[in-house]
Amino acid sequence: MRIVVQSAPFDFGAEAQGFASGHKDMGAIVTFTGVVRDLEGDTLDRMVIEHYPGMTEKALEKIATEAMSRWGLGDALVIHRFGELRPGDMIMMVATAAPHRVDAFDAAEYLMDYLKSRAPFWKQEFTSDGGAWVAAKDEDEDALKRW
Amino acid sequence: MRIVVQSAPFDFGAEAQGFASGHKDMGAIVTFTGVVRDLEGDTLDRMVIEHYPGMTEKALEKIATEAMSRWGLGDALVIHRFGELRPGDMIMMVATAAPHRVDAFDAAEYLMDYLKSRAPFWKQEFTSDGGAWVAAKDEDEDALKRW
Amino acid sequence: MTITVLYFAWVRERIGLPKETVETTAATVMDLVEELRAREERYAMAFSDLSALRVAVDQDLTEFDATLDGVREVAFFPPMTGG
Amino acid sequence: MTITVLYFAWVRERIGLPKETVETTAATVMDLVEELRAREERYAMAFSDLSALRVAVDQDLTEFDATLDGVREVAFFPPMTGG
Repeated sequence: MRIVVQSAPFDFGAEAQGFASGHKDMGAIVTFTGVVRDLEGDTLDRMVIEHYPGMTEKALEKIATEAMSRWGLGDALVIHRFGELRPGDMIMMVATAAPHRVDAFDAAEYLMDYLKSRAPFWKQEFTSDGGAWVAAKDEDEDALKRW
Repeated sequence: MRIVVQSAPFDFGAEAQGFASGHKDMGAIVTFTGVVRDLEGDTLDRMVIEHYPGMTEKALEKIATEAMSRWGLGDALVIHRFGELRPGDMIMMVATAAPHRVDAFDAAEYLMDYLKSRAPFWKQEFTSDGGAWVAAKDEDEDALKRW
Repeated sequence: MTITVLYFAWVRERIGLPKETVETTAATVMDLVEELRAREERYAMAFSDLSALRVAVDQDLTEFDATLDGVREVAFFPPMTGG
Repeated sequence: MTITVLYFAWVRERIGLPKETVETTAATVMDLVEELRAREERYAMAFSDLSALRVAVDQDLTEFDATLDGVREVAFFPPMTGG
Protein backbone atom coordinates (compact mmCIF):
# COMPACT_ATOMS: atom_id res chain seq x y z
CA MET A 1 0.00 0.00 0.00
CA ARG A 2 1.34 3.42 -0.94
CA ILE A 3 -0.11 6.90 -0.37
CA VAL A 4 1.43 9.92 -2.09
CA VAL A 5 0.33 13.56 -1.68
CA GLN A 6 2.37 15.98 -3.75
CA SER A 7 2.20 19.13 -5.84
CA ALA A 8 4.47 17.76 -8.56
CA PRO A 9 3.05 15.87 -11.56
CA PHE A 10 3.26 12.09 -11.41
CA ASP A 11 4.20 9.69 -14.19
CA PHE A 12 0.97 7.76 -14.73
CA GLY A 13 2.46 5.26 -17.17
CA ALA A 14 5.38 4.41 -14.90
CA GLU A 15 3.16 4.24 -11.80
CA ALA A 16 0.63 2.00 -13.56
CA GLN A 17 3.36 -0.28 -14.92
CA GLY A 18 5.16 -0.45 -11.57
CA PHE A 19 1.94 -1.21 -9.71
CA ALA A 20 0.80 -3.92 -12.12
CA SER A 21 4.14 -5.71 -12.37
CA GLY A 22 5.14 -8.81 -10.47
CA HIS A 23 1.75 -9.91 -9.13
CA LYS A 24 1.53 -13.67 -9.63
CA ASP A 25 -1.36 -14.11 -7.25
CA MET A 26 -3.43 -11.06 -8.24
CA GLY A 27 -5.24 -11.59 -11.54
CA ALA A 28 -6.93 -8.19 -11.72
CA ILE A 29 -5.47 -4.69 -11.72
CA VAL A 30 -7.69 -1.59 -11.93
CA THR A 31 -6.54 2.01 -12.19
CA PHE A 32 -8.55 5.23 -12.11
CA THR A 33 -7.09 8.55 -13.16
CA GLY A 34 -8.73 11.94 -12.69
CA VAL A 35 -7.98 14.62 -15.28
CA VAL A 36 -8.69 18.38 -15.07
CA ARG A 37 -11.57 19.02 -17.48
CA ASP A 38 -12.19 22.20 -19.36
CA LEU A 39 -15.43 23.88 -18.26
CA GLU A 40 -18.58 23.62 -20.32
CA GLY A 41 -19.31 26.99 -21.89
CA ASP A 42 -16.32 28.74 -20.33
CA THR A 43 -12.56 28.43 -20.50
CA LEU A 44 -10.79 27.10 -17.43
CA ASP A 45 -7.50 28.89 -16.96
CA ARG A 46 -6.37 26.79 -14.01
CA MET A 47 -7.52 24.72 -11.07
CA VAL A 48 -5.98 25.19 -7.64
CA ILE A 49 -6.30 22.39 -5.11
CA GLU A 50 -5.97 23.19 -1.41
CA HIS A 51 -5.51 20.44 1.15
CA TYR A 52 -4.96 19.87 4.87
CA PRO A 53 -1.40 18.59 5.31
CA GLY A 54 -1.29 15.85 7.91
CA MET A 55 -4.99 15.06 7.84
CA THR A 56 -4.87 14.35 4.10
CA GLU A 57 -2.35 11.53 4.44
CA LYS A 58 -4.16 10.20 7.52
CA ALA A 59 -7.54 10.17 5.77
CA LEU A 60 -6.17 8.52 2.62
CA GLU A 61 -4.40 5.84 4.65
CA LYS A 62 -7.58 5.07 6.54
CA ILE A 63 -9.59 4.77 3.31
CA ALA A 64 -6.96 2.60 1.60
CA THR A 65 -6.48 0.36 4.64
CA GLU A 66 -10.23 -0.25 4.79
CA ALA A 67 -10.28 -1.13 1.07
CA MET A 68 -7.31 -3.49 1.47
CA SER A 69 -8.99 -5.52 4.19
CA ARG A 70 -12.54 -5.36 2.84
CA TRP A 71 -11.64 -6.76 -0.61
CA GLY A 72 -8.53 -8.75 0.32
CA LEU A 73 -6.39 -6.65 -1.98
CA GLY A 74 -2.80 -7.57 -2.71
CA ASP A 75 -1.93 -3.90 -3.07
CA ALA A 76 -3.42 -0.40 -3.29
CA LEU A 77 -2.03 2.92 -4.48
CA VAL A 78 -3.32 6.47 -4.06
CA ILE A 79 -1.58 9.49 -5.56
CA HIS A 80 -3.22 12.93 -5.21
CA ARG A 81 -1.83 16.27 -6.27
CA PHE A 82 -2.44 19.69 -4.76
CA GLY A 83 -1.56 23.19 -5.96
CA GLU A 84 -2.00 24.56 -9.45
CA LEU A 85 -3.17 22.41 -12.37
CA ARG A 86 -4.19 23.09 -15.99
CA PRO A 87 -6.82 21.46 -18.20
CA GLY A 88 -5.57 18.04 -19.29
CA ASP A 89 -3.33 17.66 -16.21
CA MET A 90 -3.77 14.53 -14.13
CA ILE A 91 -5.09 15.33 -10.64
CA MET A 92 -4.86 11.94 -9.03
CA MET A 93 -4.86 8.20 -9.50
CA VAL A 94 -5.79 5.10 -7.55
CA ALA A 95 -4.87 1.51 -8.32
CA THR A 96 -6.04 -1.80 -6.86
CA ALA A 97 -4.80 -5.37 -7.24
CA ALA A 98 -7.10 -8.28 -6.38
CA PRO A 99 -7.37 -11.97 -7.26
CA HIS A 100 -10.60 -11.35 -9.22
CA ARG A 101 -11.94 -8.49 -11.34
CA VAL A 102 -15.11 -7.70 -9.39
CA ASP A 103 -13.11 -7.03 -6.22
CA ALA A 104 -10.51 -4.90 -8.01
CA PHE A 105 -13.29 -2.77 -9.58
CA ASP A 106 -15.31 -2.46 -6.37
CA ALA A 107 -12.27 -1.50 -4.32
CA ALA A 108 -11.23 1.17 -6.85
CA GLU A 109 -14.74 2.63 -6.86
CA TYR A 110 -14.80 2.61 -3.08
CA LEU A 111 -11.46 4.45 -2.97
CA MET A 112 -12.78 7.05 -5.41
CA ASP A 113 -16.10 7.53 -3.63
CA TYR A 114 -14.43 8.07 -0.26
CA LEU A 115 -11.61 10.15 -1.66
CA LYS A 116 -14.18 12.51 -3.24
CA SER A 117 -16.00 13.28 -0.01
CA ARG A 118 -13.80 12.23 2.91
CA ALA A 119 -10.28 13.36 2.02
CA PRO A 120 -9.58 17.03 2.82
CA PHE A 121 -9.09 18.50 -0.65
CA TRP A 122 -10.86 21.57 -2.01
CA LYS A 123 -10.86 22.59 -5.65
CA GLN A 124 -10.99 26.14 -6.90
CA GLU A 125 -11.53 26.89 -10.61
CA PHE A 126 -10.13 30.05 -12.17
CA THR A 127 -11.52 31.56 -15.37
CA SER A 128 -11.19 35.09 -16.78
CA ASP A 129 -13.92 35.99 -14.24
CA GLY A 130 -11.76 34.97 -11.26
CA GLY A 131 -11.88 32.01 -8.90
CA ALA A 132 -14.83 29.90 -7.73
CA TRP A 133 -14.79 27.05 -5.21
CA VAL A 134 -16.14 23.81 -6.64
CA ALA A 135 -19.26 22.81 -4.71
CA ALA A 136 -19.59 19.29 -3.33
CA LYS A 137 -22.29 17.30 -5.12
CA ASP A 138 -25.15 15.55 -3.34
CA GLU A 139 -24.59 12.56 -5.64
CA ASP A 140 -21.02 12.21 -4.34
CA GLU A 141 -22.25 12.10 -0.75
CA ASP A 142 -25.00 9.68 -1.77
CA ALA A 143 -22.42 7.44 -3.45
CA LEU A 144 -21.04 6.51 0.00
CA LYS A 145 -24.30 4.86 1.01
CA ARG A 146 -23.76 1.81 -1.15
CA TRP A 147 -20.67 0.70 0.78
CA MET B 1 -11.31 3.46 -30.28
CA ARG B 2 -8.58 0.87 -30.75
CA ILE B 3 -8.74 -2.94 -30.75
CA VAL B 4 -5.53 -4.98 -30.70
CA VAL B 5 -5.29 -8.79 -30.81
CA GLN B 6 -1.72 -10.07 -30.72
CA SER B 7 0.51 -12.79 -29.34
CA ALA B 8 3.31 -10.38 -28.39
CA PRO B 9 3.44 -8.77 -24.94
CA PHE B 10 2.15 -5.19 -24.72
CA ASP B 11 3.66 -2.29 -22.80
CA PHE B 12 0.99 -1.58 -20.19
CA GLY B 13 2.64 1.58 -18.85
CA ALA B 14 3.07 3.10 -22.30
CA GLU B 15 -0.44 2.10 -23.38
CA ALA B 16 -2.00 3.51 -20.20
CA GLN B 17 -0.03 6.74 -20.49
CA GLY B 18 -0.82 7.14 -24.18
CA PHE B 19 -4.51 6.46 -23.63
CA ALA B 20 -4.84 8.87 -20.70
CA SER B 21 -2.91 11.75 -22.29
CA GLY B 22 -4.44 14.71 -23.99
CA HIS B 23 -8.06 14.39 -22.87
CA LYS B 24 -9.25 17.86 -21.88
CA ASP B 25 -12.93 16.96 -21.96
CA MET B 26 -12.71 13.53 -20.32
CA GLY B 27 -12.22 13.77 -16.56
CA ALA B 28 -12.12 10.05 -15.83
CA ILE B 29 -9.84 7.31 -17.14
CA VAL B 30 -10.22 3.69 -16.02
CA THR B 31 -7.96 0.79 -16.96
CA PHE B 32 -8.32 -2.90 -16.22
CA THR B 33 -5.46 -5.35 -16.67
CA GLY B 34 -5.71 -9.14 -16.47
CA VAL B 35 -2.68 -11.02 -15.22
CA VAL B 36 -1.99 -14.79 -15.41
CA ARG B 37 -2.37 -16.11 -11.86
CA ASP B 38 -0.56 -19.04 -10.39
CA LEU B 39 -2.94 -21.88 -9.50
CA GLU B 40 -4.04 -22.51 -5.96
CA GLY B 41 -2.44 -25.69 -4.69
CA ASP B 42 -0.62 -26.47 -7.93
CA THR B 43 2.07 -24.81 -10.03
CA LEU B 44 1.01 -23.32 -13.35
CA ASP B 45 3.71 -23.90 -15.92
CA ARG B 46 2.01 -21.92 -18.68
CA MET B 47 -1.33 -20.76 -20.05
CA VAL B 48 -2.11 -21.09 -23.74
CA ILE B 49 -4.86 -18.92 -25.19
CA GLU B 50 -6.56 -19.99 -28.41
CA HIS B 51 -8.75 -17.59 -30.38
CA TYR B 52 -10.79 -17.34 -33.57
CA PRO B 53 -8.95 -14.95 -35.90
CA GLY B 54 -11.40 -12.69 -37.69
CA MET B 55 -14.29 -13.25 -35.31
CA THR B 56 -12.21 -12.10 -32.35
CA GLU B 57 -11.60 -8.62 -33.79
CA LYS B 58 -15.21 -8.40 -34.97
CA ALA B 59 -16.60 -9.36 -31.54
CA LEU B 60 -14.30 -6.94 -29.67
CA GLU B 61 -15.20 -4.09 -32.01
CA LYS B 62 -18.89 -4.74 -31.50
CA ILE B 63 -18.49 -4.77 -27.71
CA ALA B 64 -16.35 -1.61 -27.65
CA THR B 65 -18.63 0.26 -30.08
CA GLU B 66 -21.62 -0.52 -27.86
CA ALA B 67 -19.73 0.75 -24.78
CA MET B 68 -18.67 3.94 -26.60
CA SER B 69 -22.23 4.89 -27.48
CA ARG B 70 -23.90 3.65 -24.30
CA TRP B 71 -21.68 5.70 -21.96
CA GLY B 72 -20.71 8.53 -24.31
CA LEU B 73 -17.05 7.59 -24.03
CA GLY B 74 -14.36 9.81 -25.49
CA ASP B 75 -12.23 6.76 -26.18
CA ALA B 76 -11.94 3.02 -25.55
CA LEU B 77 -9.04 0.59 -25.87
CA VAL B 78 -8.97 -3.21 -25.85
CA ILE B 79 -5.75 -5.22 -26.09
CA HIS B 80 -5.92 -9.02 -25.82
CA ARG B 81 -3.11 -11.50 -26.23
CA PHE B 82 -3.24 -15.09 -27.47
CA GLY B 83 -0.66 -17.87 -27.48
CA GLU B 84 1.61 -18.88 -24.63
CA LEU B 85 1.76 -16.93 -21.35
CA ARG B 86 3.44 -17.47 -17.98
CA PRO B 87 2.33 -16.62 -14.43
CA GLY B 88 2.69 -12.86 -13.93
CA ASP B 89 2.28 -12.09 -17.65
CA MET B 90 -0.40 -9.60 -18.65
CA ILE B 91 -3.15 -11.24 -20.70
CA MET B 92 -5.16 -8.22 -21.70
CA MET B 93 -6.19 -4.67 -20.85
CA VAL B 94 -9.13 -2.38 -21.44
CA ALA B 95 -9.26 1.37 -20.95
CA THR B 96 -12.14 3.83 -20.99
CA ALA B 97 -12.29 7.64 -20.99
CA ALA B 98 -15.49 9.41 -19.93
CA PRO B 99 -16.45 12.85 -18.61
CA HIS B 100 -17.37 11.38 -15.19
CA ARG B 101 -16.06 8.52 -13.07
CA VAL B 102 -19.21 6.41 -12.81
CA ASP B 103 -19.46 6.12 -16.61
CA ALA B 104 -15.77 5.28 -17.00
CA PHE B 105 -16.06 2.52 -14.36
CA ASP B 106 -19.34 1.11 -15.72
CA ALA B 107 -18.04 1.05 -19.29
CA ALA B 108 -14.83 -0.74 -18.24
CA GLU B 109 -16.82 -3.34 -16.30
CA TYR B 110 -19.16 -3.80 -19.26
CA LEU B 111 -16.17 -4.35 -21.57
CA MET B 112 -14.73 -6.92 -19.18
CA ASP B 113 -18.02 -8.75 -18.64
CA TYR B 114 -18.66 -9.08 -22.38
CA LEU B 115 -15.06 -9.85 -23.21
CA LYS B 116 -15.12 -12.74 -20.70
CA SER B 117 -18.09 -14.51 -22.25
CA ARG B 118 -18.64 -13.13 -25.76
CA ALA B 119 -15.18 -12.80 -27.30
CA PRO B 120 -13.88 -16.08 -28.80
CA PHE B 121 -10.91 -16.84 -26.57
CA TRP B 122 -10.29 -20.14 -24.79
CA LYS B 123 -7.74 -20.63 -22.05
CA GLN B 124 -5.82 -23.82 -21.40
CA GLU B 125 -3.71 -24.25 -18.27
CA PHE B 126 -0.65 -26.50 -18.25
CA THR B 127 0.82 -28.00 -15.09
CA SER B 128 3.14 -30.96 -14.61
CA ASP B 129 -0.02 -33.09 -15.07
CA GLY B 130 -0.63 -31.75 -18.59
CA GLY B 131 -3.18 -29.33 -20.02
CA ALA B 132 -6.75 -28.55 -18.91
CA TRP B 133 -9.24 -26.21 -20.56
CA VAL B 134 -10.48 -23.51 -18.23
CA ALA B 135 -14.23 -23.93 -17.75
CA ALA B 136 -16.54 -20.94 -18.20
CA LYS B 137 -18.09 -19.83 -14.91
CA ASP B 138 -21.82 -19.43 -14.38
CA GLU B 139 -21.10 -16.18 -12.55
CA ASP B 140 -19.46 -14.75 -15.68
CA GLU B 141 -22.54 -15.53 -17.77
CA ASP B 142 -24.75 -14.12 -14.99
CA ALA B 143 -22.68 -10.91 -14.94
CA LEU B 144 -24.09 -10.01 -18.38
CA LYS B 145 -27.61 -9.76 -17.01
CA ARG B 146 -27.00 -6.47 -15.27
CA TRP B 147 -26.34 -4.58 -18.52
CA MET C 1 -23.43 -26.00 -50.87
CA THR C 2 -19.89 -25.76 -49.49
CA ILE C 3 -19.33 -24.57 -45.93
CA THR C 4 -16.11 -24.10 -44.01
CA VAL C 5 -16.51 -25.64 -40.54
CA LEU C 6 -14.13 -24.60 -37.73
CA TYR C 7 -13.57 -26.22 -34.33
CA PHE C 8 -11.92 -24.61 -31.32
CA ALA C 9 -10.56 -25.67 -27.93
CA TRP C 10 -11.66 -29.14 -26.79
CA VAL C 11 -14.07 -29.47 -29.72
CA ARG C 12 -11.05 -29.17 -32.02
CA GLU C 13 -9.19 -31.73 -29.90
CA ARG C 14 -12.03 -34.26 -29.90
CA ILE C 15 -12.66 -34.02 -33.63
CA GLY C 16 -8.94 -33.93 -34.29
CA LEU C 17 -8.79 -31.05 -36.74
CA PRO C 18 -9.22 -27.26 -36.61
CA LYS C 19 -11.05 -26.78 -39.88
CA GLU C 20 -12.63 -28.64 -42.76
CA THR C 21 -14.71 -28.03 -45.85
CA VAL C 22 -18.12 -29.69 -45.81
CA GLU C 23 -20.49 -30.36 -48.70
CA THR C 24 -23.97 -30.23 -47.23
CA THR C 25 -27.66 -29.68 -47.96
CA ALA C 26 -28.36 -28.82 -44.28
CA ALA C 27 -30.90 -26.04 -43.86
CA THR C 28 -29.96 -25.16 -40.28
CA VAL C 29 -26.99 -25.45 -37.93
CA MET C 30 -28.84 -28.30 -36.20
CA ASP C 31 -29.16 -30.21 -39.50
CA LEU C 32 -25.41 -29.80 -40.00
CA VAL C 33 -24.74 -31.09 -36.49
CA GLU C 34 -26.87 -34.19 -37.26
CA GLU C 35 -24.90 -34.80 -40.45
CA LEU C 36 -21.60 -34.50 -38.60
CA ARG C 37 -22.75 -36.71 -35.72
CA ALA C 38 -23.65 -39.46 -38.22
CA ARG C 39 -20.15 -39.43 -39.72
CA GLU C 40 -17.93 -40.91 -37.03
CA GLU C 41 -17.72 -41.59 -33.32
CA ARG C 42 -15.39 -38.65 -32.66
CA TYR C 43 -18.01 -36.25 -34.11
CA ALA C 44 -20.79 -37.93 -32.15
CA MET C 45 -18.72 -37.46 -28.99
CA ALA C 46 -17.84 -33.86 -29.68
CA PHE C 47 -21.52 -33.02 -30.29
CA SER C 48 -22.98 -35.26 -27.57
CA ASP C 49 -24.03 -32.38 -25.29
CA LEU C 50 -25.04 -29.27 -27.22
CA SER C 51 -25.63 -27.30 -24.01
CA ALA C 52 -21.84 -27.37 -23.56
CA LEU C 53 -21.32 -25.91 -27.05
CA ARG C 54 -21.64 -22.54 -28.73
CA VAL C 55 -21.94 -21.85 -32.43
CA ALA C 56 -21.00 -18.91 -34.65
CA VAL C 57 -22.22 -18.44 -38.20
CA ASP C 58 -20.09 -16.21 -40.42
CA GLN C 59 -18.32 -15.05 -37.24
CA ASP C 60 -21.45 -14.02 -35.32
CA LEU C 61 -22.65 -15.95 -32.28
CA THR C 62 -26.01 -17.57 -32.95
CA GLU C 63 -28.30 -20.44 -31.90
CA PHE C 64 -28.44 -24.01 -33.16
CA ASP C 65 -31.72 -23.39 -34.98
CA ALA C 66 -30.10 -20.67 -37.15
CA THR C 67 -30.46 -21.01 -40.93
CA LEU C 68 -27.48 -21.86 -43.11
CA ASP C 69 -28.94 -20.00 -46.08
CA GLY C 70 -26.08 -18.06 -47.70
CA VAL C 71 -23.68 -19.02 -44.90
CA ARG C 72 -20.02 -19.67 -45.73
CA GLU C 73 -18.46 -20.37 -42.32
CA VAL C 74 -19.71 -22.20 -39.21
CA ALA C 75 -17.67 -22.55 -36.01
CA PHE C 76 -18.27 -24.82 -33.00
CA PHE C 77 -16.61 -24.26 -29.65
CA PRO C 78 -17.11 -24.40 -25.86
CA PRO C 79 -18.25 -21.33 -23.87
CA MET C 80 -15.62 -18.63 -24.20
CA THR C 81 -13.12 -17.81 -21.47
CA GLY C 82 -11.57 -14.48 -22.43
CA GLY C 83 -10.41 -11.65 -20.22
CA MET D 1 -6.57 25.60 27.20
CA THR D 2 -4.79 26.44 23.96
CA ILE D 3 -6.13 25.09 20.67
CA THR D 4 -4.82 25.55 17.14
CA VAL D 5 -7.74 26.43 14.85
CA LEU D 6 -7.38 25.94 11.08
CA TYR D 7 -9.59 27.22 8.26
CA PHE D 8 -9.66 25.93 4.69
CA ALA D 9 -11.09 26.98 1.31
CA TRP D 10 -13.80 29.68 1.53
CA VAL D 11 -13.87 29.49 5.32
CA ARG D 12 -10.23 30.58 5.28
CA GLU D 13 -11.06 33.34 2.78
CA ARG D 14 -13.98 34.69 4.82
CA ILE D 15 -12.09 34.70 8.10
CA GLY D 16 -8.97 36.00 6.38
CA LEU D 17 -6.41 33.69 7.86
CA PRO D 18 -5.46 30.00 7.55
CA LYS D 19 -4.63 29.30 11.17
CA GLU D 20 -4.67 30.84 14.62
CA THR D 21 -4.08 29.93 18.22
CA VAL D 22 -7.13 30.26 20.46
CA GLU D 23 -7.31 30.39 24.25
CA THR D 24 -10.64 28.86 25.17
CA THR D 25 -12.66 27.16 27.89
CA ALA D 26 -15.09 25.67 25.34
CA ALA D 27 -16.19 22.15 26.19
CA THR D 28 -17.35 21.21 22.69
CA VAL D 29 -16.76 22.26 19.07
CA MET D 30 -20.12 24.03 19.18
CA ASP D 31 -19.01 26.08 22.21
CA LEU D 32 -15.89 27.07 20.29
CA VAL D 33 -17.99 28.10 17.28
CA GLU D 34 -20.13 30.31 19.55
CA GLU D 35 -17.02 31.97 20.97
CA LEU D 36 -15.65 32.62 17.48
CA ARG D 37 -19.01 33.92 16.18
CA ALA D 38 -19.09 36.46 19.02
CA ARG D 39 -15.70 37.85 18.09
CA GLU D 40 -16.23 39.69 14.82
CA GLU D 41 -18.56 39.91 11.87
CA ARG D 42 -16.25 37.92 9.58
CA TYR D 43 -16.41 34.95 11.99
CA ALA D 44 -20.18 35.29 12.33
CA MET D 45 -20.43 35.21 8.53
CA ALA D 46 -18.12 32.24 8.11
CA PHE D 47 -20.10 30.26 10.70
CA SER D 48 -23.58 31.49 9.73
CA ASP D 49 -24.69 28.17 8.19
CA LEU D 50 -23.17 25.16 9.94
CA SER D 51 -24.84 22.73 7.54
CA ALA D 52 -22.41 24.08 4.91
CA LEU D 53 -19.42 23.32 7.16
CA ARG D 54 -17.46 20.29 8.23
CA VAL D 55 -15.20 19.99 11.26
CA ALA D 56 -12.16 17.87 12.08
CA VAL D 57 -10.74 17.44 15.56
CA ASP D 58 -7.08 16.39 15.74
CA GLN D 59 -7.33 15.56 12.04
CA ASP D 60 -10.35 13.28 12.28
CA LEU D 61 -13.73 14.26 10.84
CA THR D 62 -16.30 14.66 13.59
CA GLU D 63 -19.58 16.40 14.51
CA PHE D 64 -20.18 19.82 16.02
CA ASP D 65 -21.19 18.32 19.36
CA ALA D 66 -17.79 16.62 19.76
CA THR D 67 -15.87 17.27 22.99
CA LEU D 68 -12.72 19.38 23.02
CA ASP D 69 -11.32 17.51 26.02
CA GLY D 70 -7.63 16.90 25.32
CA VAL D 71 -7.92 18.29 21.80
CA ARG D 72 -5.04 20.28 20.31
CA GLU D 73 -6.22 21.06 16.78
CA VAL D 74 -9.63 21.93 15.32
CA ALA D 75 -10.24 22.60 11.61
CA PHE D 76 -13.27 24.12 9.87
CA PHE D 77 -13.90 23.76 6.14
CA PRO D 78 -16.60 23.26 3.49
CA PRO D 79 -17.55 19.77 2.23
CA MET D 80 -14.52 18.24 0.56
CA THR D 81 -14.08 18.00 -3.19
CA GLY D 82 -11.22 15.59 -3.78
CA GLY D 83 -10.70 13.10 -6.58
